[in-house]
Amino acid sequence: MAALDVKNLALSYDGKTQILNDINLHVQDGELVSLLGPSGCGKTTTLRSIAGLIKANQGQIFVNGKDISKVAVYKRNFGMVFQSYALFPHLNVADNVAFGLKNKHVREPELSKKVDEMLDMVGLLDYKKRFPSELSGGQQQRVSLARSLVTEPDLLFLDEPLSNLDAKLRVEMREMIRAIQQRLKLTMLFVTHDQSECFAISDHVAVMNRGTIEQFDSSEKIYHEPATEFVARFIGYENFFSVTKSLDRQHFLLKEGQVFKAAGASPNSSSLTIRPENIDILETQPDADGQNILPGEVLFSTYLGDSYRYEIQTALGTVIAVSSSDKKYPAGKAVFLDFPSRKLLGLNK
Amino acid sequence: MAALDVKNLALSYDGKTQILNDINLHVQDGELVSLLGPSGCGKTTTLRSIAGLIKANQGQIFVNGKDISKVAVYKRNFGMVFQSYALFPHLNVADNVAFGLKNKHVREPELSKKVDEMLDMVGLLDYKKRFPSELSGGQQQRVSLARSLVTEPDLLFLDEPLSNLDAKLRVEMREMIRAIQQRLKLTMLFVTHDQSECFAISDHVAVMNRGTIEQFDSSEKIYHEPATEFVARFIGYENFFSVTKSLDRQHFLLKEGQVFKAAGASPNSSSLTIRPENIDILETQPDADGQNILPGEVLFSTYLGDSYRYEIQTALGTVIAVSSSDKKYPAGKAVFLDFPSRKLLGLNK
Amino acid sequence: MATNQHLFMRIIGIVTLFFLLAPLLLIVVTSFGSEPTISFPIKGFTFSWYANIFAQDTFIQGFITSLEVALLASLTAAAAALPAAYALTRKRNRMNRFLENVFLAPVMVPEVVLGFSLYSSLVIYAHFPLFISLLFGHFLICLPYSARLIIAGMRQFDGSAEEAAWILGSSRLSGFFKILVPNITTSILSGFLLSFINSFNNIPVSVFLSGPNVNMLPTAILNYLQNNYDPTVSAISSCLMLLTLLFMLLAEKKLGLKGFVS
Amino acid sequence: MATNQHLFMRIIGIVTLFFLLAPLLLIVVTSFGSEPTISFPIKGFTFSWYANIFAQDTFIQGFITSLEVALLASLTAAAAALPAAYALTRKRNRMNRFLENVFLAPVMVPEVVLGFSLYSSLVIYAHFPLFISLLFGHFLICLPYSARLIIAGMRQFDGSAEEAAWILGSSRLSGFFKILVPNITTSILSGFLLSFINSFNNIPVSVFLSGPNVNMLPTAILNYLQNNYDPTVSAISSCLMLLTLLFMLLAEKKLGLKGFVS
Repeated sequence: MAALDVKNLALSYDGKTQILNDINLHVQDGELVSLLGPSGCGKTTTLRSIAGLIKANQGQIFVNGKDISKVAVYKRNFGMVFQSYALFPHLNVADNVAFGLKNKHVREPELSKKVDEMLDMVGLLDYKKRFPSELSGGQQQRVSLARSLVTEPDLLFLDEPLSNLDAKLRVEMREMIRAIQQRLKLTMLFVTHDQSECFAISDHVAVMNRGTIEQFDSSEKIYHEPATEFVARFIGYENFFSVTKSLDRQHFLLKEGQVFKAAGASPNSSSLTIRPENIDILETQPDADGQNILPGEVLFSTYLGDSYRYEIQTALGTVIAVSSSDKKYPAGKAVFLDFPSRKLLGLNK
Repeated sequence: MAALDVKNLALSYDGKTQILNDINLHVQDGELVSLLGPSGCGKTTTLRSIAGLIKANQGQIFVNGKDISKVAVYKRNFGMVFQSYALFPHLNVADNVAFGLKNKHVREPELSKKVDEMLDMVGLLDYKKRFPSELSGGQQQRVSLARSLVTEPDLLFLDEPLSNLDAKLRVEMREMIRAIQQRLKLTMLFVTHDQSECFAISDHVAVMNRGTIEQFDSSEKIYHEPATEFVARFIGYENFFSVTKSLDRQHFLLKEGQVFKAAGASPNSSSLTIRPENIDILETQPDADGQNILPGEVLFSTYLGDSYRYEIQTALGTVIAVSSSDKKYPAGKAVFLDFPSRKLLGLNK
Repeated sequence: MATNQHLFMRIIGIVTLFFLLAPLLLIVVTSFGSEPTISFPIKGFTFSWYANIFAQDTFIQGFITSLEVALLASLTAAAAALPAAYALTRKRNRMNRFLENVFLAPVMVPEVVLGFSLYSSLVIYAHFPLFISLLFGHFLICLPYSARLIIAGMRQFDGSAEEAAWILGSSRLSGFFKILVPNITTSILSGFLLSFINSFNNIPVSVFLSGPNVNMLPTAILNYLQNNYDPTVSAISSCLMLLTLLFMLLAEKKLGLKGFVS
Repeated sequence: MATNQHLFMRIIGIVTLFFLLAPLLLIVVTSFGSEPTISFPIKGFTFSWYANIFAQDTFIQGFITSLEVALLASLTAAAAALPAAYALTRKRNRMNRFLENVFLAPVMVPEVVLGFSLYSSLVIYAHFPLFISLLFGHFLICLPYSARLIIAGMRQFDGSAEEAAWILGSSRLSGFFKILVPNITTSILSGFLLSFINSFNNIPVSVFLSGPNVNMLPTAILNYLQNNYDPTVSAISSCLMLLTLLFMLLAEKKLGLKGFVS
């Protein structure tokens, strides 16, 4: 496999609206990098530009340091798994997998050997003679994976490969993809709009918004230290408090007049955020100095199975808090919210 | 609104395959009951039979104690929200909402007043003159809700109303539906295949499988005390251990020879189950009596954002455990699993 | 290959367009020629051939008959296809598939055979009036077009909107007229227009079922040509083209030509 | 209403079927009648009218010409439509929409006008050989059918399968023939069959572009009928029906009649 570098990729169909804007990516050999973002953010377009299916207006693509921007798509030696599976309906499973090998002039008996090995790996050796229409969605996607891996491509692209599968299968398939990727040390670029899928599978994540990369970091870093409000919102932060100014390294004056202590936030943060499950709900005001404590009233509760989700009216607006306590607070109940200062993050605009 | 009773509902198209089998349901006045199950389990067919869109072969349907099984669908005074929205494309929003009222010969100015009130409630008063094709999916579904509520039906049916919406909107809409249901004390029957949606919204849940109701209980009870393995699997339990026999009220001999203590399980349980997040992962063998402790080896881990999910090889096969500890155990690591006896549930076949 | 592809397609397009349009243009030009037989290039310019159309009783009468027959046949075909298509699209069983094939079948019988058989049976054998026989033949021509488009329209329309109407208190009949019909008007009108054009321009059926005072315009033109080759035919052809063009523009404007050409 | 609906549809179905089938059956029956003119019920039984078909040079020669023209026109139309449809379906811009209309346009020109204009321009004005003119007219008749079905087939086929082929090392040309074409053979064949049947049975264009030794079967039948009303025409009509029926059964069996009738 190989390393991928994308430099200053830009795309516009009409010369006015910028579809992609200065995309830079570095994928190490043997790494899985995800492009994460809402629909229309340009993640699939980025993938297709790198694969050579779309011609970008600007930028270079390097594979192992070699500029391949001008190389035709069918000479790039890539693999791709499509959301729609994109199997060849008129060929059976074995012929689908053999297609790329035949293009590389691999002959029998090597051809059959490689096809069988690959089908064995995805657990479909018994389905060799079946046609795509006779397979379930999950099986089709595994054939698609086998077909794109058997040619030993430099890079494997996966374009929302799991979004047509049901929830259980999606988890199984993503673990299978991750396991194969780690075992064979493949370099993969994975496009998804699903944050949990993305975190479960990726070494690094590029969060995209409106044709640009908002943050490019390790999964853990994105999850615990989102850089912007867009990234934070997209990965599940729900409470945002505007900062008027920072008082010192740890204290922030909010728009509504409150002062919050946020242990790790940078002084030039423009807002603070916290995950609903990191807010503690208390029934009585704690004895402590009252810092980061806010009184509120329960508006509405939702049972989530292992926890309750509350909308709580406070001086800072409606705050969303999730409590895994077995006790349920009824609507109208007066509570106190504790925002642990280590869990409050600072964000840039 | 009204109470609904369904007695011995059965349906078969060809006299051989039973689509619905002895369905019994009781929905109290002002209650929201969900039918939960995988696709093809018969939940939508049950709903459509009760609504009168499908003729069941057998069984009675009572509304407030009155048998309406023989009443034509258009005289039943029900409301229904469809997965596909099913708005009338040639009518604007106001005319869509007014449609049922006109069938009831409601005249101006009462007609406009009621339509406006209802559109105001779903927040679409400004969209009165728009046509369905000019609205987003979420807006269309709100119009559909308004249209079915404005006639003050005895019962409101919702057939997977949220499954065509994206994740964020789905949460918003379900909270809106729940809020309106509680405020107006509506009786609703809600069909879904999504367990989190179901728990968030329902008073009682009927879990369906192959045309029968497997369990009909409160949300909390279904979540914490699933009756059968099917129900447990469907709502997220992942580890199942076959019981050979019960040794006493609390101890069970497993197929593999281990003895597990399960505090709350019934002596005739045929298997034990536990949620992945209730298993504790320990690095060293605890000093205690070793009961409910199992050594194992980490096979594979997945990052879930707030936690790690592990597949662990043990004498009981592969066990799935989720740990929210910040520490990540690498593949190959030897660990000890603690199965808290209060969290082990007993199941019937 | 992309650009070769494009070039190739353009060449085919231009050749087709040329061989399709050039003859049509020629007809238009010759209709203004002053020579007594059709010739090109024209020597003088005159409108007299257009005037001559009105002097030929057979053209005027043919036009009126064509209008009457095409209109009546299209209307009855649409009226028959609407409830039939509804019943067909609600349930998909063997009986309905068979009936669907019946409604779409006439288009598959060679038209010369259809015309000849209707002439032999209805006119010669059963002594039906010629006009009624002609009308029935055109009904058979129109039925597949109306049925096809209305069936397609109904299949495309989300059936749950009708169910929603029933639950909101509409009977089946009222749901049909208040919800289904208003949402497939485009299909109904497209089917009607397509029927009308095909009926109006038909020759193989009309030629068998024509006689004194019952003669449609295209067959009248054919008859006229057997004895004359003067620009009157060019003139009436130009008029027919103009009418068709107006008709198509109207259809495109009102219906977006949905399912009309294709 | 459901049952009324069903009843109404059945009545329409039965009436249509009766008025469509009865005349056709009558033709078949009369083709075996021994009387010298077509009459029903038949008095005696004979195969001699079928034998008479072969005695008429015009029918044999018409049949051969029809086969040749229909085959060549359908083939060239399919060959032209395939690359054109590919280029058209890859990109949706104004130029392509215009060209698509060109390919589908001939079906909208009144066929009598099309026949007359081709006759006047190609035969009379440009002195093209009659057979070439006839062939070109039939190419124009066939093109919309092939284009329509191939375009529909290509639209329906998931384009990402072709992209997958490129990524797996196929050039565009190779992807076209290895992936796209094998998956739309049904559309191509349906378009070919529909073209063939329509070309074979066409009258309005053939009647203008016929002459000594260049005469298609339907026009030969029409000519024969102007002088004779004997059961030979019934016999040849029966043969035509049988051929069409066989053709349709073959199409239904091989292609599932996909997009064929409808």
